[in-house]
Parts: sequence; structure tokens; C-alpha cells
Amino acid sequence: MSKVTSMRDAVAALVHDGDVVAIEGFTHLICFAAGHEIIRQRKRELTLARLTPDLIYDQMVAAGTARKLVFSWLGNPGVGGLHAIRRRVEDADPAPLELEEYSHFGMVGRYTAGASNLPFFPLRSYFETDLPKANPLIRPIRSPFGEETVYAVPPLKPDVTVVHAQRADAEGNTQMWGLLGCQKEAAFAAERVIVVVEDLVDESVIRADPNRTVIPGLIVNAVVVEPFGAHPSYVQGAYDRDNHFYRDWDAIAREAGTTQAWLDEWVYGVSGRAEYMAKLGAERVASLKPSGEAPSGSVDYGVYK
Amino acid sequence: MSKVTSMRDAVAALVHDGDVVAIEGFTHLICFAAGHEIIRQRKRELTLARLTPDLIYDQMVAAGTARKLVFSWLGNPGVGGLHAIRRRVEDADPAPLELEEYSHFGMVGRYTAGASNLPFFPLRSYFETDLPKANPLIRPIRSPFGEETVYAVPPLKPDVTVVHAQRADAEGNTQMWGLLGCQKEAAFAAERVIVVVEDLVDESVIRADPNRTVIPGLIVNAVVVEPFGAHPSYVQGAYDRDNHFYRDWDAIAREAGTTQAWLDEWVYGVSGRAEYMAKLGAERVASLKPSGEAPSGSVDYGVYK
Amino acid sequence: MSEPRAIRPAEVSAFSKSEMMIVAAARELAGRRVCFVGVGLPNIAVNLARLTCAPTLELVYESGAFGAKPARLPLSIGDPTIVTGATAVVSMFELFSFYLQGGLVDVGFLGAAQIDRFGNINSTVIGDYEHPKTRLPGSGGACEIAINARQVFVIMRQSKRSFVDRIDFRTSPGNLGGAEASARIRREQGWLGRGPSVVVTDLGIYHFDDSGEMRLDSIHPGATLEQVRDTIGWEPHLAEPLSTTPAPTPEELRLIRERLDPEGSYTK
Amino acid sequence: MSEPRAIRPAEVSAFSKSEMMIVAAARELAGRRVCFVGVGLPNIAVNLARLTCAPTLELVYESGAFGAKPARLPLSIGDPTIVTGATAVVSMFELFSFYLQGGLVDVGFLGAAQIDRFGNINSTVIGDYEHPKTRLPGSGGACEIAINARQVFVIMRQSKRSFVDRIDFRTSPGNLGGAEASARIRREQGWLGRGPSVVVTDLGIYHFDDSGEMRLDSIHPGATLEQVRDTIGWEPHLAEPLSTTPAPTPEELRLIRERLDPEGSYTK
Repeated sequence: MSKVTSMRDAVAALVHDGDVVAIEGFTHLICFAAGHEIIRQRKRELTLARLTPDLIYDQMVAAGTARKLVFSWLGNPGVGGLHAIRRRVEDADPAPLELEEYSHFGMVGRYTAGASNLPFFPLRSYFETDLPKANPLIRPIRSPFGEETVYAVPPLKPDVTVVHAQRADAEGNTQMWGLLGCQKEAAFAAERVIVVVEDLVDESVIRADPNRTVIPGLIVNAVVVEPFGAHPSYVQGAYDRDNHFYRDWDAIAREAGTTQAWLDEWVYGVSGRAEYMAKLGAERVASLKPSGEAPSGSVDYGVYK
Repeated sequence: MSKVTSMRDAVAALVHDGDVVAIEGFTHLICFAAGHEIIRQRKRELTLARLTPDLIYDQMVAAGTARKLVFSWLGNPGVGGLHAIRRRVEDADPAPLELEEYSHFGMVGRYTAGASNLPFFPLRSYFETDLPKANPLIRPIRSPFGEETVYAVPPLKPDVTVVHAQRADAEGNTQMWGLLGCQKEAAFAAERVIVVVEDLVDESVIRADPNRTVIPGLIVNAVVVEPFGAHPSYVQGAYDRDNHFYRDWDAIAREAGTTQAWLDEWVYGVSGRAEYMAKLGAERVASLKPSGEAPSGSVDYGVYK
Repeated sequence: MSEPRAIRPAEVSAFSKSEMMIVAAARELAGRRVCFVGVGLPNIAVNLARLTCAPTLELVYESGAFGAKPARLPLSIGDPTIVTGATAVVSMFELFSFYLQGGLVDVGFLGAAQIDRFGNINSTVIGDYEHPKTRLPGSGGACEIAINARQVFVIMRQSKRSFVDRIDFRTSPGNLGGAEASARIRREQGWLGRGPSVVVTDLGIYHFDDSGEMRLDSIHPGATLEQVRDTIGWEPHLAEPLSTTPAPTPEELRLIRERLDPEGSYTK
Repeated sequence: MSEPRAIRPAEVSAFSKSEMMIVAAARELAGRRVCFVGVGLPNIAVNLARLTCAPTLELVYESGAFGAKPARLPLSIGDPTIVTGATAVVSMFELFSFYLQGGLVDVGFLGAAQIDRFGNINSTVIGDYEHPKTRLPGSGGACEIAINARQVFVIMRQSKRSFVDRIDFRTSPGNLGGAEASARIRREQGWLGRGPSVVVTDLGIYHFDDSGEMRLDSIHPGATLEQVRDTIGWEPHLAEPLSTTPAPTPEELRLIRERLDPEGSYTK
């Protein structure tokens, strides 16, 4: 059964006001296209979960979609802060933003507990830090073997997880390579999953390399084909991270006015990713292509009859 | 630094009397070659850990290497029981064998806790069963969130884990495909790791597809190149499971005498895997080749300069 | 795969008790989506269902293969034929954590050495645990399948030694001491599984009544109530009216004999 | 990669404070095996070490790449160049569970907004947590690096605002209230990490003395003790004798300027 649909229809059907939404991807495969569509559809009161809110959540927060962030590292990697989020946190401008804060491993553990139907996930982090004081959902737990105590974090089960990938088939069997972050755990933990891909491929391509499959169609609700949907993030083998945009955003987001002007032009002002790419221009797009191919090589699974 | 060595030297240097040894692989990639070398070197008082002891531990137990099994399913899949082990358990013949018993997920959780330096691993298994009574190391643990209780198993940290794989480089960066079992967890949990491969490959082959790497050379002590080292288990893409041998073993192992005669002929009577294969014969070996190739296809990682 | 033989009329009505059992189990899978496959009889029943009444059934092999389309019936659940052409192959950590404990498995299939009237199962030992008369394989994944799969199907042959008043060891929980306690404990402890829903034997098909006890709903053609009572360690509840299981169709028999178990390992 | 420029004599002695800091940090990595790499200054320092004093150093990127040989210095730790040609790419679950918490990381590298005399670190907020004056990025992986990496290296610029008597929030534990308490808690709780071992700043190099407090062991060429005291919120312990850090070599400077940070993002 094909689950292929448009980004507009997928977001309209699967993302609701008030949802806990996770658009995951650790620097790699961040689905900006889905974030922008959520902004365009003026979703409200979302709780946004991500290890690294990155520019995508700075934009979504600036656009007023969110009431709360669940996260572990709030910044523009290698550049600086996320100014739209900081305005809301430091100055409640234009409104307060609730924060629920963990460490990276704590967030990964939360998704893992959610995916595994466990009531908690244990880890050695947090001892002798102020994090458990700042977040009462980080709690100590005593080992039933010996005297040791570790910390526990509760499961995180997003209403919707969005995953960007190199390829999937029409049922949503999804393969990705390069940095994998915690997309698998976030997808299995979620009530609903939207997969966004560079390429829609035949089932036979997936079945040729079953060890490469990260997310099974079983848990996928919609497959959206949206090439370049991760820009200014990147897709291993397809296009590079647009570091210039990451640097430019620092200036854009420093003032509410310039931030809104950018959203008006690049999000509200376009109908979708195709128009966004056209606006970006062929030259910019071409400049992000890898300088050459680095093939994985093929392995043999063998025919066994 | 090359870690390539012979099976004889690897076992002599890294497996000691009294060790906890895990030769893992869920039906796939079971390293019989290492088990046979451990028998030939007359290692004693081993604790043998595996989800499914399979024929390999039936043979090692029959040869007197082991004082204890840690396991979750004790049988010859699709055929019946493991008779050498049963003789020791049911009749203490020729000596008792200590058993420490979990479920599959419990064993996977134990390796995972061992690999993660956690004092326990939580799981929902074991409720309302007699397993916690049979094994006092299966203990309840209360969630710090709400009223739920789950069970916990303690970490398992083998002294030595043996992993068979399709290929590795000389440093031990190891790639495998097909069923992955819990080799990764068992290897990371271990003090020492022996990797046995069908093919030794150049580092560039590994680096061409870094997502395919299951075990990093960092944790590997020895790399042994031993083609056909998994027979009568199998290697995806290289050779088939020798189901005839699995069936034959049922008759061989029913009596202590025939079991010892088999060990004399096929283990003590050969110097290593090359002689074992020669004895098996070219026809039998050829009959286990896959009937055709099933290539995975290649993906592109891209060059980024 | 060998070519189908022509079916002669004499073959249509002649089927073994094992074949009837496999066919009956396969039919119970109609409409199910995701089935967790263990070794042995469940393996054949599930593959028969996929070829007949449940073409969209997804098989999750305990060994980690998902969406497998085996080109032959594997002897072990860890055969290379279930990997080549599968949609996903995952580690056992992922399989047990995300697929099974995460609640994605609709039906878990179990065999057993002993079962009691409430569907509690023993696959560990006959006799005392410390000094067993017979040492059986143990849980494998059975105890977690019983707890986490949404429903559990049991397939096993009936005998006085297997259908017992009191099992020697509880490896996998069924309806515990009855439906009420089972529902309460499963709810309070957050189990996703609702427990056993069907037991298919060589003599008939049992479901579970409101008390949580097995009830014979259908008897296989050729089997008698006397045989049923002679091979069960308690007085069995009987449905009224008691159905007769429809005999295997020629196509079902053909698939078992020619495609799934040509050597008759499971069906003799 | 661009061709090396010729080094002119005038360039040899002229180096920035940031360059000295990066070079000093890189040299501390001599003989180390596995280093966990975070974003920013650690990223350059570690890559410089790999090209000079620690050629066999294995880089574990927080983003999941292992044995990376980046063809360019990545802006972010999640750049595609650290993946192509790496020996392994793993999920974050695996990275944090098996590599970091499992004890495989010899050196974890941390930056910080505030540090106290015992090497406890704040990268969360300046001011009150609920109503922060400045909201900083937060832990990321820092709190677990501080607990699980065998040793922790800190790299940060000195100032009265960053080297403080009391940090506003403890994101990552250092030597806690002193060496004795730290050793006891780390032992009792089974931590694998022994805590901070070096702090490299733009003015000098600190190690930790027996009390667990930072001690200035080496001062960078051009820096003065007055500058050190003016940029630190407590009276610093000084080694006797105090060394002077050897200046960056022409080769170290060439690698930073031409290969690792040609745009001068980190070194201006």
C-alpha cells in the first residue's frame, strides 16, 4: 500500500495543534521542509523535541508554533546562539517559552525508553550536577545489584516524528547512511511517523540490502518525496551542509524584525520546497553538490533456494 | 598495527582456564573453528555464555572444557535437544554442569549492560514466571516514574568474546551483514575480542562503507583469517547452513561414546580448520555455496573537500 | 521451488493430524498484520498463512529478519534464505526492544512442552528445576513474547503429559490463575499483551472463555471427544454447539507437501 | 587541500593567543589513543594533534563518526567530511552507551562558559536558571563526557567572567569540592572518569594539584602573571618553578592557518 503523499497533506493530516513533535537528525538529515510546512500551516502550541534545536526550531519558535522545547543543546554549532529562542527564554519576547532540559544521552535514552515501552531509561550521567534540580524528571534509581545508584530519565513518545532520509519505498521502508543520530529511536517511539526522502525507490532496491534499512514501513504513516528538503542541513552523498546559511542566520535572527522578514520571504512567501529551491537559485544548489563520488561498494547476500 | 594472527596463537594468548567465554552468533556466524581450537588446547573450567548453546557448546561441554553455561535457549533448532549437555544436567554424566538461565532478551540486555557499563538492564520480561525463582539474578526494580515495576538483569562482561564475520581489516575493523544477533553488544562488553573472518580486506574497503562496520578495531585484540570457520553454521553470501550436519549431530551426540569418537576424528584429529575442510571434502563444501549472487548495490557517500 | 504435482482425488481427503493442526493454525492468522515467528511448527503455519489467508502478513523472525520472503522453508529460524530479499534485518536488541517490547507484534506464536487450562506454558523442565527429569530448551524468547505480543497463539500436540492440571515450571505467563487476575496484573504492570487467544492442537481448536480457561470450540475431522478427554489433564470446557474444523483444502495440502515441508519433517 | 605557502621568518614568531591555546592543547594529546571531539576549539586542537604529536589518535566525533579522517576542518561536528572515509559510523545510542559510558574514551574535550578552581563547569546559564541573564547551549554531551571519559581536557579563554569563584550552574562535574570528595564519589558510584586533568587557556596551562585545585604550570610566551591574575576570580596556585610554554612551531602555525582554519574563524 503506497503511503506517498505531499508534504502539505502529510503535515495537515498528521500534525495537530498541541502535539509533541520531533524533527530529528544530528546535524545531518534535518528536515527543514517539514518545519517550514508546519510554519505555513500555522500549527500552534507544539512541544518541540530535538537534541539540538538548531536553526529549524529557532525558525519554528520565531513563527509562534511552539510553547515548549525539550532538548539537550541549544545553539548554532560552530557559530553561536539561537537568538529567537533566547529572546523568548531571556526576555519572554514576545512570550515565554517553556524549557525541559536533558543531556544528549538523556534525550537518546528518553527516545529509547519510548521506543521500547520501558517506564524509564538508566544512565550514569547527571551525578553531582545541577541538572536534576533544574529538571525534576531526572531521578536517581538504585541498582538491585550492589550499592550503585544511577540516574533515570522517563520515556519520550512524540505524537509525530519526522525523519529525512536518502531513500524509501512507497510503503516507507527507509534507508539512510552517514550520521544516524537517534532517528530510529525517535521514530519507533512516536505515535505517527512522516518519512521525507530525496528519492522514492522500488521495493527491490530496499530488499537488495536489508541491513541498510533503518526504519520499517510498518511504523511509517506518510512518505513525502522532497528533494533538497534538508537544506541548509545536508544529505550524505547528495548535498553539502550550507554553512554560509548557518552563519547568515546568526545576523538574521538577532532582531525580531529581520527574523520575521526572512520567514515572510522564505517560508510564507513560497508554496513549498520546489519554490524555495528555485528562489535559492541553481548556482547555490550546484555549489552544494559533493565534489565527487565515494561509492560504498556492493556486498553479496547470496541466493538460497 | 596489524592484529592478524593464527587461531592457535589467538586462543593460546587470549583464552585462559576459568574464563567467561562468549562465542556469539544467532544461528548465523557461529565460530565453530574457535570452539574446536579451544577444545584442542584443552582449556578447562570455562563459563560458556551464549543465547543458544547450539552444537558448538554441546561439543565444548562434551570435551570437558566447561563448568557452567549462561544461556537462554538450549537446543538444536528444528531438530531437538543437545544431548551432551543434557547428560550432564539430567544425570551429572560425567559431571554436573552449572546452569544460569535467562530469556533471549535477558541475555541481550545483560550484554548491553556490560557494554554500557551499567549496573543493570531493565526489561518487561519475567513477570509471573518461575524464572526469577530459578535464577536469583533476575530481580524486580521499581520505576522512579509512577507505580510500575519491571525486572532487571545484571551486566555480563565476558573475559573473551569471539565473533565471526565476513570481513575485517588488519586492525580489526569488522563488517558483517545478514543476521547480526548480539555480537556487537557481546564484543563491547568483553575484556578481550577475537575476530575471525572469511576475508581479510584492505582498510580502504572498510572505509568505503563506514555504516557497515559493526565492531571497531579499537576493541579487537586478534584478527584470525579462517575461511569456512563457521561451518556447520553459515556465513551470509559465502556458504549455507549445513542442516544435514545439524541433523546428524542428533544421532552422534545421543551416546557419550559416539560423541567422543566424533571429537577424536573431527577436532583432536585435525590440526585446524584447513585440515577439517579437506576432510569434509570439496563436494560437501561446494554443495553449501549459494545458488547465485544477490548484490546489495552500492550507495554514494560523496567526496567533501 | 519444484513444480506442483497434480492433485489426485484420493489425496484430498487423506491428511495427517499434523497437517490439520498446521492448517487450522494458519487460518487463525487471517486478518493479522505482524506475526513473530519462532522455530518449528509455528514457522510452517505462518508461512502457510502468508501463502493463503493472510497474504499481507508481515513475518518478524526471532532472529532479526523483518518482511522476509523465504524462498524455501528454513529448518532453523536463522536461515540465510530469510535474509536475502527481506525488507529489514535488525539486531536482537532492536528486535526485542522496539518490535516486541515496543508493541508492534500482533501475534506471537508459541509451542510448549506443557500447558495448563489457563494457557500458562512450560518449556523449561519436566520435574524439579534443580534436578530435572527432562531438561527442555527453556524460554528463548517465549517469556517475553507471552508478555509483549498483543495476542499469543499456541500450537502443540495434545497428550496427558502436555495438557496438564499443573505445569512443572511457568516459563511463559498465560491467563495466570484466571481471566480476572490476568487482566488486572497485565493492566497494572503496563503489559501490552492480552495473553493467549487460541490453542491449536492435533485434535481441535481452543479459545479462552470469560473465566480465562481454554474452551474447545472446534474439533478436527476424524477426532473424537473421547480422544480429546483422553489427552487432557482436566475436564475440558466445550463450546455449545461444538464446531467441526473444515478439512484442509487440496491447495493447503499441496502447499504444505510440495513447498513448505517436502521432506515431511513436521507433518508425518 | 591548498598547497602550503612558504613560511616567512616574520610569521614564525607572530602568533595569536588563540593559536597558542590551540597548539598547547594539541600537545597535551601526545600519547593519547581515543579522543571524544566536540564542536569548536577542541575540534581544531584535536585535528592539529592528529597531524603533529598524536598521529595514531582516534577521533570519536560526538555525532557518531569514528576513525574519521576529515579532508577539511568541519564547521560543525556533524559535517559530511567526517563520514566519508571513516572506519565506523554509529548511532548516538551506540556512541554514548558503548564508546563513552562503556569507558573507551581516553580524553574528553570540553569548552565552557564558566569554570571554578576545581574544574567544575557551567555551560548552561549565566544567572538564575529559571530567569537567566544569558541562556547558554546547555550540556549537550558535556555532563556525560565529564563523568565517563577517563580524563577531561578543558580549553577556554580566561576572563573574570569565565574563571569564577562560584559557577552559576554545574553542568559538568570536575573535582567537585576538592580531590578527596571527588575521588570518593567517583569510586563509590562506579564512574570510569577520573575528572579534569588539564585546562588550557589563552594565557597558560593548568593541571590539578593534590587538593584537586587548578595550578598554573606553564605560562604562554607573551602572557604575564598580572594578566593571569586579572582574568581569574580567585588567587591561583602557581607551580614552582613556573614554565614557559614553547611557542608554536612554524609547522604548527602553517597547519592551523592553511589547513585547519584558513578563514581564521577560531584563531583571530
